[in-house]
Amino acid sequence: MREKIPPLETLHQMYYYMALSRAIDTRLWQLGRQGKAHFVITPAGHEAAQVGAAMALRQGYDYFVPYYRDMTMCLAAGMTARDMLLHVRGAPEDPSSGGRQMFGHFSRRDLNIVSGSSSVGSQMLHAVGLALAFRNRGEDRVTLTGFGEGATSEGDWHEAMNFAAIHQLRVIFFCENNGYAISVPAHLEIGRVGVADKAAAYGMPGIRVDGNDILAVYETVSAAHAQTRAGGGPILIEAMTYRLLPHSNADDDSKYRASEEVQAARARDPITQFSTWLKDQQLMSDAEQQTMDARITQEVDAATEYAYSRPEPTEELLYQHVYAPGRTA
Amino acid sequence: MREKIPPLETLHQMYYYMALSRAIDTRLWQLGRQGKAHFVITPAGHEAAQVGAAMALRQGYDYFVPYYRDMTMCLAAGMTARDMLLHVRGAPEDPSSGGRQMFGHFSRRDLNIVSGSSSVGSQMLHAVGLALAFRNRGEDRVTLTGFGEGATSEGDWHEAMNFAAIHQLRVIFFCENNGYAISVPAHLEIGRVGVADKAAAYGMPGIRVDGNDILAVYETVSAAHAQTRAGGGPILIEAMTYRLLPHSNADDDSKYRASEEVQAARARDPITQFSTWLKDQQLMSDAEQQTMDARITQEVDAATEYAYSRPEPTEELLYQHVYAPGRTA
Amino acid sequence: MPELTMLQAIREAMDEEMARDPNVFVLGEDVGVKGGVFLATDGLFQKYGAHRVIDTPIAESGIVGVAIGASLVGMRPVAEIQFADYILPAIDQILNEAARFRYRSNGTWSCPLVVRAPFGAGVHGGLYHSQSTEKLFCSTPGLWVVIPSNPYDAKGLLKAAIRCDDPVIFFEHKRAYRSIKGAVPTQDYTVPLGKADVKRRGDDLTVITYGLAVQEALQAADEIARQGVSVEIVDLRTLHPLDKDCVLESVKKTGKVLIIHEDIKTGGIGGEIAAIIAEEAFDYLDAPIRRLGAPDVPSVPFNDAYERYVVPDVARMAKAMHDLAKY
Amino acid sequence: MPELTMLQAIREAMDEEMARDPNVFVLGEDVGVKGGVFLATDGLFQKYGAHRVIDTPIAESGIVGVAIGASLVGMRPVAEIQFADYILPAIDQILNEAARFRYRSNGTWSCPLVVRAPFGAGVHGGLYHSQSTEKLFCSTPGLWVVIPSNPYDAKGLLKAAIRCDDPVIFFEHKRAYRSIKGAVPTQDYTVPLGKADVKRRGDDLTVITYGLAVQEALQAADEIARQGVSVEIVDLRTLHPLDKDCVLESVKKTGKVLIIHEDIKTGGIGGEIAAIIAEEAFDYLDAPIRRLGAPDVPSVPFNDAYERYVVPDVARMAKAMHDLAKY
Ligand SMILES: Cc1ncc(C[n+]2csc(CCOP(=O)(O)OP(=O)(O)O)c2C)c(N)n1
Ligand SMILES: Cc1ncc(C[n+]2csc(CCOP(=O)(O)OP(=O)(O)O)c2C)c(N)n1
Ligand SMILES: [Mg+2]
Ligand SMILES: [Mg+2]
Repeated sequence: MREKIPPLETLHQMYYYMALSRAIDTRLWQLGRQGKAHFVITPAGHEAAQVGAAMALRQGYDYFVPYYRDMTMCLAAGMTARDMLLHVRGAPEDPSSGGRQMFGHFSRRDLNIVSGSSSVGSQMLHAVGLALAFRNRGEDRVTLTGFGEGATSEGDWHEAMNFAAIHQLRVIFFCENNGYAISVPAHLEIGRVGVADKAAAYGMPGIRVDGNDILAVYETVSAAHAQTRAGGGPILIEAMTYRLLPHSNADDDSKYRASEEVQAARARDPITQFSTWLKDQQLMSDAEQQTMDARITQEVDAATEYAYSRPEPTEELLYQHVYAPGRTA
Repeated sequence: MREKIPPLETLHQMYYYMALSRAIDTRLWQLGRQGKAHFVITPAGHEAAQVGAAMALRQGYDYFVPYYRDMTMCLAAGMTARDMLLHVRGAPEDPSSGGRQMFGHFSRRDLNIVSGSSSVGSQMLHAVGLALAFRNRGEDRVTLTGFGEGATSEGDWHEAMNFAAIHQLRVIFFCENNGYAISVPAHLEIGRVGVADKAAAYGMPGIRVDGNDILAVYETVSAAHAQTRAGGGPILIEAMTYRLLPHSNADDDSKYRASEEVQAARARDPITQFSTWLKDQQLMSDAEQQTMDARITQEVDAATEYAYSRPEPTEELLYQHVYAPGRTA
Repeated sequence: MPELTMLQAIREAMDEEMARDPNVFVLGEDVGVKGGVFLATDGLFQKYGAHRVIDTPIAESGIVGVAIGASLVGMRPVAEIQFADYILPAIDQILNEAARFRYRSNGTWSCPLVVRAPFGAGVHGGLYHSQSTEKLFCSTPGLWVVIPSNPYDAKGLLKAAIRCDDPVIFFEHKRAYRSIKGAVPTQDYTVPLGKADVKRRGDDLTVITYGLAVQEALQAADEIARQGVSVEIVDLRTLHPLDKDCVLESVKKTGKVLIIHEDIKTGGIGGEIAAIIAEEAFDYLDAPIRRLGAPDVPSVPFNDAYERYVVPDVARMAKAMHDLAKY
Repeated sequence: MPELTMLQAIREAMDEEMARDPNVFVLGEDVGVKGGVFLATDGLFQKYGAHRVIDTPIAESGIVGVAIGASLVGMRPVAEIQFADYILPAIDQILNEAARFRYRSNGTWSCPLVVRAPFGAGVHGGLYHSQSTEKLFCSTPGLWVVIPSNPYDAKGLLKAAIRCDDPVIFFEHKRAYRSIKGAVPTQDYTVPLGKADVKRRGDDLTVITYGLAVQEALQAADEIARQGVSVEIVDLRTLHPLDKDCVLESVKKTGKVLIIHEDIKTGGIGGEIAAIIAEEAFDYLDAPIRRLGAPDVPSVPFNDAYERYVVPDVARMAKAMHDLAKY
């Protein structure tokens, strides 16, 4: 991998977020099979891309506008296992939505993580609007928005890219290209070109990076962050990745992906790759890994227990937050 | 200009359509000032681009999906002065819309000219759908859709380009870049790149051509036609042009365009350029030009007289064609 | 007659129409190899190939816009929008383009196309997989809006929609796909667009509804019958243009009206129906026109309890019928 | 108090709010150097510069989506959609995003933004520059829909909209821009959202309306007064959420209701209003609830005669009032 290696603490954090995400995800699928979670959508396979991207930003200052697959990104941006379990449970305490949204609609205002809808492609314009606000206020905050390659087919993506480019705003468009929009393969959604190539249409830099290589992503996004922060305009990054599991717990991916393809991708699992490398380079000991893994297990167990012992929402809560308190202007 | 020059008859037709268009346009603005035409929108300055494009297609076989500024294109595709005057008058006989649409919404099914709305950008997807129908039917018809550079900002443009590219359909995307979307200059609508450059995002050829040079446009569109017809996929052409008059009779362009800029463009009027060249090359005599001009005057006068002596629509007509005859399926 | 689910009936309708008419083709997200996220198009790709069952990019406006273009020259596209919640990006193409093409061209061009979309709550879909968006399409002349309540109607109406010379928006309740079964003939038949259907005869009050709510209202009516209340149930089937005659005839007979829909009460199509009755059958009314719909919150929140609070169920329907009968 | 046109009042509202609050900014097509196609933002670019008066690409979804993003951190965008007909490409961002942001995030994020758009017919705009699209926004909780009928209300309501913490869709009748004048105070004031206003007191019947139609209904009421009919006119001002109390109070007093809007009758918001009355004031009604709207054709065709056939005018209003009074 890279020559310029981040400090040990950063490397361990990277491992921690990826492994935490995988442990939560595994728990979610279990809960799904047990009939305790209605909806599960997975970041499995995208962890390196998401952590590499999130850690390149300034937490608590820069803004995240994620999509439904960005659980790992949100963990690296400060959300917790408990947040995720409350969310999948649909508990009133769920910080993302108060139990109102299906899993995958992460939000915490105190962490600058913006709420999304399920509508593919709708969030990218919000990132551009945030960047416009920061430009007007003279703040150098950077806004990163995550999306799949499938989202680039929506008109809103085009309008977002165009607007950001015209005003040279501080936006990082972070595409996680896993080759499929549910079942539809890339050549039927984005044609013969890559997503990074589409940046040229807006006079924007477009960079392709191996999304399985966390350090490559971290370096690429760090450089992009420095550039856009300095006023260099928006940047499109295409992290090449793969979804290791079905689209969601409602999907049967065997209908549209050969099992050899999935197996081959599993053999390149970004978390195993990274932990193997860390150990090969003697940057993480078995004991250190075990400590982190144990902490993760404990966190996920505690979070599950907590979330699944919360009360149901009362009917009164249903009517909250339709309009601002007081209602009239 | 070019070495390969089209036959004399074609050259004279080119002149005729351009001059006819200008004469009609001049009449429309007169009628507008007299309060006899509520709405006028002008192709003045775009004539070379539009005639060059239209004449490269196979009339009665290929399809046109024009936009509101494409009067000249529609004339070259077979519409008449009478059609245009009936349209501006809003007469029930208006073949485009039966007096239902403002001027600029040209349509004649017998000439394969498809009806449009006023919504910028909405028609390009229809062109793609037509091309899909022809592909499915095994017909090699080519569909050309006209639009301004401003229309490329709409999400629908992106979706149309993407869909056409994925299925390698027989579509010519014909952009008339006149540098403004009403008052908004190109750098605020499409950024620092040209429209032709945007084709790369779809793996599509993008060609820029001088839209004031009718023979250059004719050659470019002819080549594109041959290529896409042969199965080479869709092509984007950007004809660089200029709108010589205000956007419409409701617009005051002095607010956003320096008069020097407009004067300079008038000095490059594509019609004068072409007729001067024809004469320089001894391809059109003064007498030939006068004959055509006289015929045009006569046609426009007759058309005006006809259109303005037609009856108003009855209330009964209002209710026609909301649904198919018989209404139920 | 074989018993089919709604889903099977809908799939058969498409299959048979594709076999009958080479102009019919299907397009949408995941409709190909996967057969649609609800499997409504399952097997069609394998049978009719990639030119007639087209997996599209995620671009709803594009899907409908392309369908419009193809329909102009006589193709009969059946576009699937994956969820009714995601039809909004396509609404400009539907309302401004498809619905007005015939009118704006003075009858020269027309758009014989169908847009299918699953709608409705009750499957834990949260705010963005539970919406009832049909009201947005019921105020634009030129458009048909159809919602079937059982497999027989679903198949016959979808076939009629595909053969219709104007654009049809066809909403399918996603909770009905597998839960509702019924007998469906094997011979070709259609159910006419624009005709409501009295699904139950009764004298004391008229319930006007559509979609899955018809099935639930029928159950509620049976319960109430035991208390001696006789309920007539009108299944609108076509929401736009409305079959006024059928509605008014029933109301004039019973004198009491309850309109039920799963969509939120305020702004749902119950308003238009009530208004027509209050204008054209006023003298026949013996009671206020009641509406039962979801409360005024933005769609259906995810948590089970929220879903229960929001979606009108058989018990609430029975209570509303009971209360109105007593008025 | 100076006499202003609607257009001037609207411009002043924006100007004063921009001066008062640095978070307020304007964006839209041609709003900058040109000052908008109707000149509603004339002079603002020169006064506040390119960062606060932003000429956008032709991308309505983009305009609203960007406004949403900016509003999330407390900016107060005022987006102009050039014609209400062209708001449709932005409807997903308005209904699915702006209106639900507060709810879906459990009160964490909100969208204090305004979308302004000129609507209505009578200026020979044909099918695509004449539409009344307000109904599409009146069925989504979380959203405000406001339509002023005179310069005083226009300025006060627009200021209130800009200060409102939730998204407001603000429609302005394009034929009223220059034709309607009225006194407007120079001191700062607001007109509260959510409150209807009785523009004329009367006893025989209630007319419920909004926008330019209020002015025409007032004229019609004056004519009818000479025949001894006393008409009360309720100007809704906010169409969503509705001021039910004001509507019901008036209806309970007069017992007869005529709802007027320029939008087509079927599917227009008159249906919802009639339904509320038929449900909640039924016992007070002395006559059918009448609605006067445009006929069921897709928008307003271009030709003058067509426009006359479609748009309800003072004479038709007076006749409808007269007929209802006689009932
Ligand atoms: C507007 C809209 N259309 C369709 C859907 C249904 N849908 C949900 S996820 C998805 C695929 C998205 O693919 P991509 O953007 O590549 O992201 P990935 O899931 O592969 O990470 C689709 C079609 C949706 N949620 N929103
Ligand atoms: C969807 C939509 N938005 C806005 C408008 C208003 N409008 C009409 S023409 C125009 C400018 C179009 O510019 P361009 O595409 O460059 O074509 P040009 O007029 O320059 O030929 C605008 C904004 C519209 N008609 N439709
Ligand atoms: Mg993907
Ligand atoms: Mg232009």
